Amino acid sequence: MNKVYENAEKAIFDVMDNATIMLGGFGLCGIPENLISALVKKGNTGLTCISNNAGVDNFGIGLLLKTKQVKKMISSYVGENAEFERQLLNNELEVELIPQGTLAERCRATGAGIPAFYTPSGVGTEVAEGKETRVFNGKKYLLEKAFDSDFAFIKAWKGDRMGNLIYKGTARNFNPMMATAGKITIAEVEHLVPNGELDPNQIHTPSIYVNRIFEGEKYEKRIEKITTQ
Amino acid sequence: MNKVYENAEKAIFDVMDNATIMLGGFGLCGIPENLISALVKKGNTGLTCISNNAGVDNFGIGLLLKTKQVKKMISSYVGENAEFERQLLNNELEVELIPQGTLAERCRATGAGIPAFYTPSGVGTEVAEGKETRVFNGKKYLLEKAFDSDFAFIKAWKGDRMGNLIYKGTARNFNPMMATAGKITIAEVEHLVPNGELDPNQIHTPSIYVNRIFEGEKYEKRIEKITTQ
Amino acid sequence: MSLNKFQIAQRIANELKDGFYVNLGIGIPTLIANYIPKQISVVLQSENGLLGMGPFPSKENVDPDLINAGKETITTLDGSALFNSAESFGMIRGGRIDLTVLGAMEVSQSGDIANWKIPGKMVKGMGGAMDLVASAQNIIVAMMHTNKKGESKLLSQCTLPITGLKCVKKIVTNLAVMEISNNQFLLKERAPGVSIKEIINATEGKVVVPDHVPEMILN
Amino acid sequence: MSLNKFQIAQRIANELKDGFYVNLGIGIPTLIANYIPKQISVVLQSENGLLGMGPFPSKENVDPDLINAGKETITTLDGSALFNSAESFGMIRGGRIDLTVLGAMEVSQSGDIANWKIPGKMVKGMGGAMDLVASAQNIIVAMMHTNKKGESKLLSQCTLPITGLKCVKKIVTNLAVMEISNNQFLLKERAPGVSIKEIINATEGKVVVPDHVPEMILN
Repeated sequence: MNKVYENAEKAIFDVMDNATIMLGGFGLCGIPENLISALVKKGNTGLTCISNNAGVDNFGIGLLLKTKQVKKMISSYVGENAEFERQLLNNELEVELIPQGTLAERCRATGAGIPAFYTPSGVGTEVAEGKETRVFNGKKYLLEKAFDSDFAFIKAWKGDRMGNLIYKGTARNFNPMMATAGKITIAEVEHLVPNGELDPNQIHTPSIYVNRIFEGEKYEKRIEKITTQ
Repeated sequence: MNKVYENAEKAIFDVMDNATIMLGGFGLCGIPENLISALVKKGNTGLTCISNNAGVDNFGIGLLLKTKQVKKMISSYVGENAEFERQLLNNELEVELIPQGTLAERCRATGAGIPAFYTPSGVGTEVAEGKETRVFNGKKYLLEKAFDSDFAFIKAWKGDRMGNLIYKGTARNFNPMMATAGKITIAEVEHLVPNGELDPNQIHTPSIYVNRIFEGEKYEKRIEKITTQ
Repeated sequence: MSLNKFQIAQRIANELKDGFYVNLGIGIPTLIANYIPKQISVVLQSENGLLGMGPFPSKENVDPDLINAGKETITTLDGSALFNSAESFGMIRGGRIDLTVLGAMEVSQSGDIANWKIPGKMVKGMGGAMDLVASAQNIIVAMMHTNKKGESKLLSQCTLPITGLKCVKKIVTNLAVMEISNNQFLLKERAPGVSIKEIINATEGKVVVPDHVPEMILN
Repeated sequence: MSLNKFQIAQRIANELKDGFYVNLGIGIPTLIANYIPKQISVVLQSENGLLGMGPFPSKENVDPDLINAGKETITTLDGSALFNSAESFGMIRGGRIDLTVLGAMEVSQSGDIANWKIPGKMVKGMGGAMDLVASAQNIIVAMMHTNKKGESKLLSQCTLPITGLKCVKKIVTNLAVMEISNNQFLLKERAPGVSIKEIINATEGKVVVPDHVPEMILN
């Protein structure tokens, strides 16, 4: 069994135009930097990206927007990105906005074989338009459905050769659910370690979800808002 | 903020007759031994217990069956218990059997504010009787609902005074989901440690779910089937 | 004299109780962390995956892998826990957050809140706001009583697209503390030196004024 | 000569491929772990919360906190991962298990399986079986061809309450390897020395016999 790839480029060899890709991260925290760079280089177009945010102008998914590789963003919050705004206003980009908790739960449902679930989030709002509502115990809920995603691009702190992953800090965010939800899940890690080095009690993403893994060449880890005491 | 109780007896002071209680554990592994003993001593009757299994004749939930405190068991597998069988055949005990994955997911849904979800498990079987079925992407699914549970009795390996929990080995099983699902969640731990001793990255159950915590007096940890090489 | 945003935060801090798990939105709500009474202990949730949010780091301790929902660098505390986004919103929807404080563009007298979208302007998204307002048992809105044009933000009905229905329990503004009660704004407290008339004039929705309306106490 | 249960396990082990994640049910399926070809690596899932199930422990290493779904003490391996029951059945329902092997009381020619309940007898419960059969892409049943009374367990229709509909892909018994194909049992292999007639006689459901039915090869 070999899941280890030499680098991002090799790991994304079969990504096709018009693919749907989930990308982990919250803001610029915990994003798959090397996979994004490789995807820019590979140049696939017509992509649908499922990601909580859309990066900033010169980093993260912003890089894929600049090269106009993205057809549609499915996100909960897309501020902080002038190029994004320009494309959106010019109808060069589709955007679907989803409440953050619903986005997270839909990713989880996808990986957990749950085709649909009910949630209170968005009841009575624009988000509810066209969706089934249903009352349970006197409270209204919306029916939300799982995604269908060709790939998941994941960033973890440490990973072993089998694909077990451990995240650090709030860089965990959407990565674990998305890892379960890709038809092909590709993980980049800061430290690729031998099997047996990670404590089985502390694995955040079990290896079964990870199809490919590689150690990222470098991590810039740009910070959006450096705040200090 | 004080969540720390002296012992099991004090922690269950407000359990009432006819309460619904979730109990963690798989077989005898990871069961809340001290809470069960205290409940036997307290003597509440008419209990509904939600637990994957029903213990053995002289241990685990079996102790509550012997004292006839249990009105109903909601479980996935209830073998290995002669007294259980006797009560069941004499109609002294109600039993609701649920597929294990559905049981786990219903516990999770309860804690996660998801009132209902669709699952493929049990389609076309007795389990589907009286339940809504629905087709998503050409496959049939059943609608399953969250539970309503007054208490959750949880066993963890380590816990801090705020209520953060870490489990060990396969003693984790149903404990984390049930911890999220009790209106009042009471955790017993082998080692109660000061806040700050547990690595925030390695917490399995965040403190927000735990209302009360105590260090168990002793742990017998009986093994159902000792198998060695 | 109407309150500034720091004083609004200070007033809301009085609502905190020992042992509360609290989610503070971006803007005025974030400031509340500075006014938590010393004798109580509360746990701050950051919905990107942290319970037990600590203060900003020293320069040497800035960690790009540790940010809050406003994308600011932060720290953890003894007893903190980190988790993924599904778990985070699970605890939110599951009703485990004791108090949620949010900013708003409009609040209606039935407790509807609008705080995510202005038609005609670039829409950035609702982030976690719709999940928070749909689930929290106890929501306080922190905002200015009127907008930059001087128009009331406390309305009989929201004019902007709403974030959630009938969810706000209490509003603390620069002028007053109001509670939602029977489809009305129940005036509970006034800012020091602010008259009841001033508050009524600044409120488009229906205000109920009890016999006694004390001035706010800011500790 | 019909196979014993060890040989059935041995035959099914040939179905394993390098890199497979496998769930082995209680009974004959459990024995398969002893016959995994040396040149491949497979990962065993135990649905109570472990990927990478190792062998039974030595006496000194027995750990009550480490058991398999059959409640037997076990060990972990390098690369193992532990998780909770919701995660475990998430990966099962999510279709991440490459091969599931289960015992059965009955299998129908349409691939229905019955293995959890006998009316009139004490019902112990379905455990994880219904989740496994509802979700797995690749299910092999390991069982004896006939029950203790000599009655066929490969039927045109199940007589017992079913565990799952149209889910079994392949059946390996003491007499034969069968595949479910067009609502029929397609005979793929015979046990060494067992005649086609013997197999047909032991099968109540409809059997399709191709021109060539090789003997099983047990490595």
